[in-house]
Amino acid sequence: MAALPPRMPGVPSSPPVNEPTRPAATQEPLAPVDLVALYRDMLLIRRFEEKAGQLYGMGLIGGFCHLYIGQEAVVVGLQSLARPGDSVITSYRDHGHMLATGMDAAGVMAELTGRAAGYSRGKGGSMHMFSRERGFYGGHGIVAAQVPLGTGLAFAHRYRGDGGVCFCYLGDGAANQGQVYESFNMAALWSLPVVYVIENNRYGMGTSVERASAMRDLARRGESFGIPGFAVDGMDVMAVREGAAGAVARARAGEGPALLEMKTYRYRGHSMSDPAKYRTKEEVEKMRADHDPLDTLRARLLAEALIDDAGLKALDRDIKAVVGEAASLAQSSPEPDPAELYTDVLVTP
Amino acid sequence: MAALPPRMPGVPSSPPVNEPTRPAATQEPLAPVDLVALYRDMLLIRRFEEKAGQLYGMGLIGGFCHLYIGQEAVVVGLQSLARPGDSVITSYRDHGHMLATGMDAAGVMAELTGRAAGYSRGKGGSMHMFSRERGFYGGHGIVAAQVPLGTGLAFAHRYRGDGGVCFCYLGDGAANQGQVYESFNMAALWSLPVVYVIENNRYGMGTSVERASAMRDLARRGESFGIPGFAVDGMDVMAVREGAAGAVARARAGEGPALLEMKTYRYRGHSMSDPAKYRTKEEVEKMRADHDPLDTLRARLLAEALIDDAGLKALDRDIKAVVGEAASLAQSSPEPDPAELYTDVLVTP
Amino acid sequence: MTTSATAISPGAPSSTGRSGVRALTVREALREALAEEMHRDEAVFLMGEEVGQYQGAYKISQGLLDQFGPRRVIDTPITEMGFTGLAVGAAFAGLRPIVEFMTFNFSMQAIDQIINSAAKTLYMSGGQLGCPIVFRGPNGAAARVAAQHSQCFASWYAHCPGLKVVAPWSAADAKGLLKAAIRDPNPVVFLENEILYGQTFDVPDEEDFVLPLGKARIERAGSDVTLVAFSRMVGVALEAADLLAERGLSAEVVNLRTLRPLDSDTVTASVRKTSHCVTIEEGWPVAGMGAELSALIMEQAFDWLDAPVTRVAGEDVPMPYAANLERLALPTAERVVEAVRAQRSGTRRASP
Amino acid sequence: MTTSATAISPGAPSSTGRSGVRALTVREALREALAEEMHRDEAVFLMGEEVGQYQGAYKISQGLLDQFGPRRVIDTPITEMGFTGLAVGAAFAGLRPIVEFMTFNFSMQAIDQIINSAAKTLYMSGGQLGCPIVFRGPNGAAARVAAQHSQCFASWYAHCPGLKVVAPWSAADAKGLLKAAIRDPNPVVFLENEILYGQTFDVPDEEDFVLPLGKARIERAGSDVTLVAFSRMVGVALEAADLLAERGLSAEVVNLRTLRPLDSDTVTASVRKTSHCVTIEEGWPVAGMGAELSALIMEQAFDWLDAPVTRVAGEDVPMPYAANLERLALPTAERVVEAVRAQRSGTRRASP
Ligand SMILES: Cc1ncc(C[n+]2csc(CCOP(=O)(O)OP(=O)(O)O)c2C)c(N)n1
Ligand SMILES: Cc1ncc(C[n+]2csc(CCOP(=O)(O)OP(=O)(O)O)c2C)c(N)n1
Ligand SMILES: [Mg+2]
Ligand SMILES: [Mg+2]
Repeated sequence: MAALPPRMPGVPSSPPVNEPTRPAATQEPLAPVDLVALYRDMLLIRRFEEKAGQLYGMGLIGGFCHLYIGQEAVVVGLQSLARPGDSVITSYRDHGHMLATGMDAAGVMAELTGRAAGYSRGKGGSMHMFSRERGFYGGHGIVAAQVPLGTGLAFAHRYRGDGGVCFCYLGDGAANQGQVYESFNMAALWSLPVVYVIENNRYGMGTSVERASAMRDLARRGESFGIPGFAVDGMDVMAVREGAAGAVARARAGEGPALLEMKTYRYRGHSMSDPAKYRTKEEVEKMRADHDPLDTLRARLLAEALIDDAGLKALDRDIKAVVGEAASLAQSSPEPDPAELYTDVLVTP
Repeated sequence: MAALPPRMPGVPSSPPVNEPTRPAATQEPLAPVDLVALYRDMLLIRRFEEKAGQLYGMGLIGGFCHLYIGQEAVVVGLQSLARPGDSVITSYRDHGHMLATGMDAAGVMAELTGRAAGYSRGKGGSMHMFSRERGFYGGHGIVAAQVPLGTGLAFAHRYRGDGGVCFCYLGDGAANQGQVYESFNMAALWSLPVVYVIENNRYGMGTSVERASAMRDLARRGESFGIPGFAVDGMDVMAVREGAAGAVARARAGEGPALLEMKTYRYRGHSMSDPAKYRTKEEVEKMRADHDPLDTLRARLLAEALIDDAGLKALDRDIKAVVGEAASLAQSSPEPDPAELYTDVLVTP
Repeated sequence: MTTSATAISPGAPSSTGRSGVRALTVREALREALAEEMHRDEAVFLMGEEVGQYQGAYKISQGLLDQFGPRRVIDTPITEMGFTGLAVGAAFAGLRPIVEFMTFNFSMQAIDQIINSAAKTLYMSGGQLGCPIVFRGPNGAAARVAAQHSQCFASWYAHCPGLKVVAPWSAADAKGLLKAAIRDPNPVVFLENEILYGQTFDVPDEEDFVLPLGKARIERAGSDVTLVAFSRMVGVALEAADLLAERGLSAEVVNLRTLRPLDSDTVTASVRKTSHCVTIEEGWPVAGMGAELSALIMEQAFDWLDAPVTRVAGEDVPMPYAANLERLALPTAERVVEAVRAQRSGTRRASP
Repeated sequence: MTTSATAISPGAPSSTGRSGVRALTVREALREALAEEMHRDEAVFLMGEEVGQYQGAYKISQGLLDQFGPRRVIDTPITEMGFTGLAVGAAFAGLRPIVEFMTFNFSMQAIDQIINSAAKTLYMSGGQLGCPIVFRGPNGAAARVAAQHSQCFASWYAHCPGLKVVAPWSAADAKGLLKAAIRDPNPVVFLENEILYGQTFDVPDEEDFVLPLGKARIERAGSDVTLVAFSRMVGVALEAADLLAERGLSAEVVNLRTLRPLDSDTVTASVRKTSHCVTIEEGWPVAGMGAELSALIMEQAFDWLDAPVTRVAGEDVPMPYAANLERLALPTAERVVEAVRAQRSGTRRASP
């Protein structure tokens, strides 16, 4: 690991525990990255989610819909470290992850509206999308179920010796589920190539970490199982990259799992129906004002002259077009054929 | 805690972690204990189990039967710290725990043979006995299920404010079950009066701790949840008492749960059908020869002149009589009435 | 929808002290039941995810934290197996926990504690260790929540001895049965329905309105066909009865209320009268409650049947998300009417 | 007991390359199936508690660690939910895991991963993400292991779309069906029986003996009554058939082999022929497989029935430990005979 992971301002954090032996790979500095591309990816997620919120408000999306707004730096930073052949798995708060793995915005949006053009042909909805091609294994509605599943994806990488790493995302609330620790133990015991990423957005639905977790330093949740953990500022995409690089390299080098606690925040309610009374408006406003991941990176891009106002405007326009097209496909695509009700229950060879 | 827990000779152990704040209660030295009574309790378990083994061999006991031989110091030491009103819960390897809480040997043995005089009137068998009177809540056949249940017993102590503590026993194999960590988190979060006792007898069935657990220092398994842990020589009843006293006092004082790793050993196979090929005869012999909990305490009793040879003989005779009577009730008691098949499915008021 | 829960009620339990009715939503009825029982018995407490400060994911427990405090209204971490086991342990110790599953889908994480610990221990202890506990929460399909959030667990739980299983339909059911469940000395699985939460019904305005477990209720008397349903499907059955009435057929609607023990007497008596039966359930058909009812009727009323019992059930597929497919996956009054019609036309006799 | 699995077999699958039979125990048959499929396909691996170094709690996997090494025969910690989820994830990635539950009782800890992840994902992904996995192990009662170790999960799993559910009886079933299950692209729940493990049967001595999933087998042809059973109860049914033959009644015995999808054609055809049916299952009756069969026959063969279908099932109680009670809790050939007798005597017609 190039440097100790930076701490998120204002959020108490513990020192990293069980400092892993550094694999050779991580001694090298991080490969240079296209900062504008990172910004673009975050912007796409932000605008996509805003549009999804609108379509939900219009009644075009039904059921549960969990927006990722505020957390963009986490998945964009992490996935910037991924290679083709890696795998990704997460919870129901998954739109950002799908876009970050390169899945098509229109296919995702059409799934949100339950249409035939959706990734699951309308049968999965917001929480259940997959793309084998992009290494995206869902989208899971049962809190923490993706953790053993992701450990199994890592198991498959190892079984095949394909050099892949699994990026396994979970929430701070999910981190209290027992299957997480069963997975930690197996991953550590068998040195599986998996990076567990706790997206600590401070709340699991309406319950703050303080009210749900005896050990609030979620980075330490792997200690009892021999998994090194690192707390990282998840509101800053560069901090995410730097804080995660060692963990990813370690997993890739076959040295076993690592745990990353990404200190982040969700701006919106848990799902579309949550008035979020369990926190103050000020808390949200302060986070948006001082730690918005897009603002931070935009300022840096401008300061380092990596982009100018015109460039930003062009980017905005591009993204708007992508999202607009996604929304229109999501509305124009037909519902699935009624016969689809009975297909895909079993694979029929 | 009066002193750091002693280490088990020859077994590597970690320093205790998260040294708990010492409650006032534990500043006092341990109350003096009747060492002969401890010896008697261990002897009763030993002889009871030997007899159970014989009855099993004679076909009088069926199904699973898990003997506690070798581990006697753990439960006898621990339960010597219990008070009336405390509660106890454990796995299927439960005969020792029942005897240590004062349950009647004959009632236990008759349950092993599935007779009407058994604690569960023959319906539970070796793995499923209970005595509300003695605060013994089973006897559970599902590995680790007793850990949330015991946490619930502690919850009830706290809810009622009755000052009770739950002694919750589990195996080294059980320590890999997720529900253990869900329980740890809740117990720590709510400061429940529970002492978790991992009886690390080095194997879960045929799987050694090394092959099952990434973090072999099971005393550290509470770290990630804010639970202090202590490794204790579980082959020495006095070490058990001293090593556990602080944890019990802490729980009783309302300062929350603690975790004890009792380093112990089972002499027999996992159950009666296990040839125990996964370990060497020498390993077993060495443990019996050098660390037998009865031998150790007997030597001390003699050295300190707390008993003499005649006294030991008398004790042996007493215990033999108790166990003999238990065995004969277990054979003479009738099977349950056939009508019992349909009773106790529901409480019918 | 306002449906009188006190309309036609042969076979309905008599409850004392009748003094009119009040219109309540199912949500309000459940909340009143919780509050009244917590008030009555100090050993009763409520535990689950978001039941306290958040006032309940579906607002069943709204206000209870204020009223009873954090000792008795307990927000848990997201650890279904853990808090279920904890509550079962507390019940062994004599407390009377009410465990809310945010939805019953999540009870699968905890089902070992429900079956192996809560349901079996009384028996395994030879009657010593009872487990007075209620597991409750919304069961089955809500709207557009897809396959992992829409399963109906009625037949799984009804399969298992040592449990009682209750599935209320109306607000009166909800209130009277939940109060009975909380007082029952046994583990009770109490299957609510999210879509019913907001529906309004008349509830008897009594001091202490309790309904007996194990008794079905005839919601509508009829003579030509028996429609047997539970939970939300009772509404579908009543709707179907209206449509059948338009066609000159008189349907009797049985609301099972309790699934274990099943009130086979009420069902059988009705079928012996009508000689025709259609069962309606939202869950999957195979080894479902409809199968149980059909088998029961086969055993107890075979000679009275003029046509085989027909099962109308949820389609035998995971629940799809798309609005049109979801609609097709669930039973409707039209499908019930069609089943009744097919029975009468005797199409089944065609091909021996 | 040596029973020829190749005796009477109308409705039995034809398998090619027949060249005599070998006597195998069910245990050996399962082991051969595992070894052959692991040999055939590198993506197949076996995972579970004590499957490797200990050679299997019930010795099904004896020798496989030596043969295939620790990469493919994997001892797990005691973490059913974890390793089941892990295996499902590996199956999503295209491997072909075989998960051994030491007994199916412990699958309750993992059942969320089996249903919500393994069974539903293909559908939720619109056909993209299949899950080729086998969950296997002993199911139902063994001997004297009491309530927590004796549950039959047949009807729970059969209830759920997205799964196939298989329950072999003979060694031929065990071998041919397990090989088919491993090759199947879907999640298959494979319910074995501990008491059968040591029983010997003839198995066709073929290079690659595979049986089709979804097809029942008529183990014995008869004309007076159809006995439908699966797993160990097929043996009970055959025993009952012998007893019935002594009384001059000819029983046809249907071995279901697969519980989902159920071979309703074979069952119905038999009942249409005999006009009488008794179902036999070891599990609890309510919403069990017998209920499903009874309902199916009601729907598909009502007019051919001369008497209502009778269910013989395990008693509706948790399994007792005591030897005498355990014996009473399980179906016997005598109870089956009594059920057939009661059907014929028409006692049911007594009290309208
Ligand atoms: C097993 C299970 N229990 C409960 C739920 C309901 N639920 C959905 S999301 C959620 C909160 C999860 O919080 P967290 O893990 O912090 O993720 P976040 O929503 O903050 O991304 C809960 C309780 C569920 N889906 N699955
Ligand atoms: C959930 C579950 N999985 C598996 C088993 C089978 N089993 C019974 S005991 C045991 C080993 C447990 O080992 P440990 O916890 O170390 O306790 P010990 O037997 O050594 O006392 C296993 C795997 C079970 N009873 N329950
Ligand atoms: Mg969160
Ligand atoms: Mg052990």
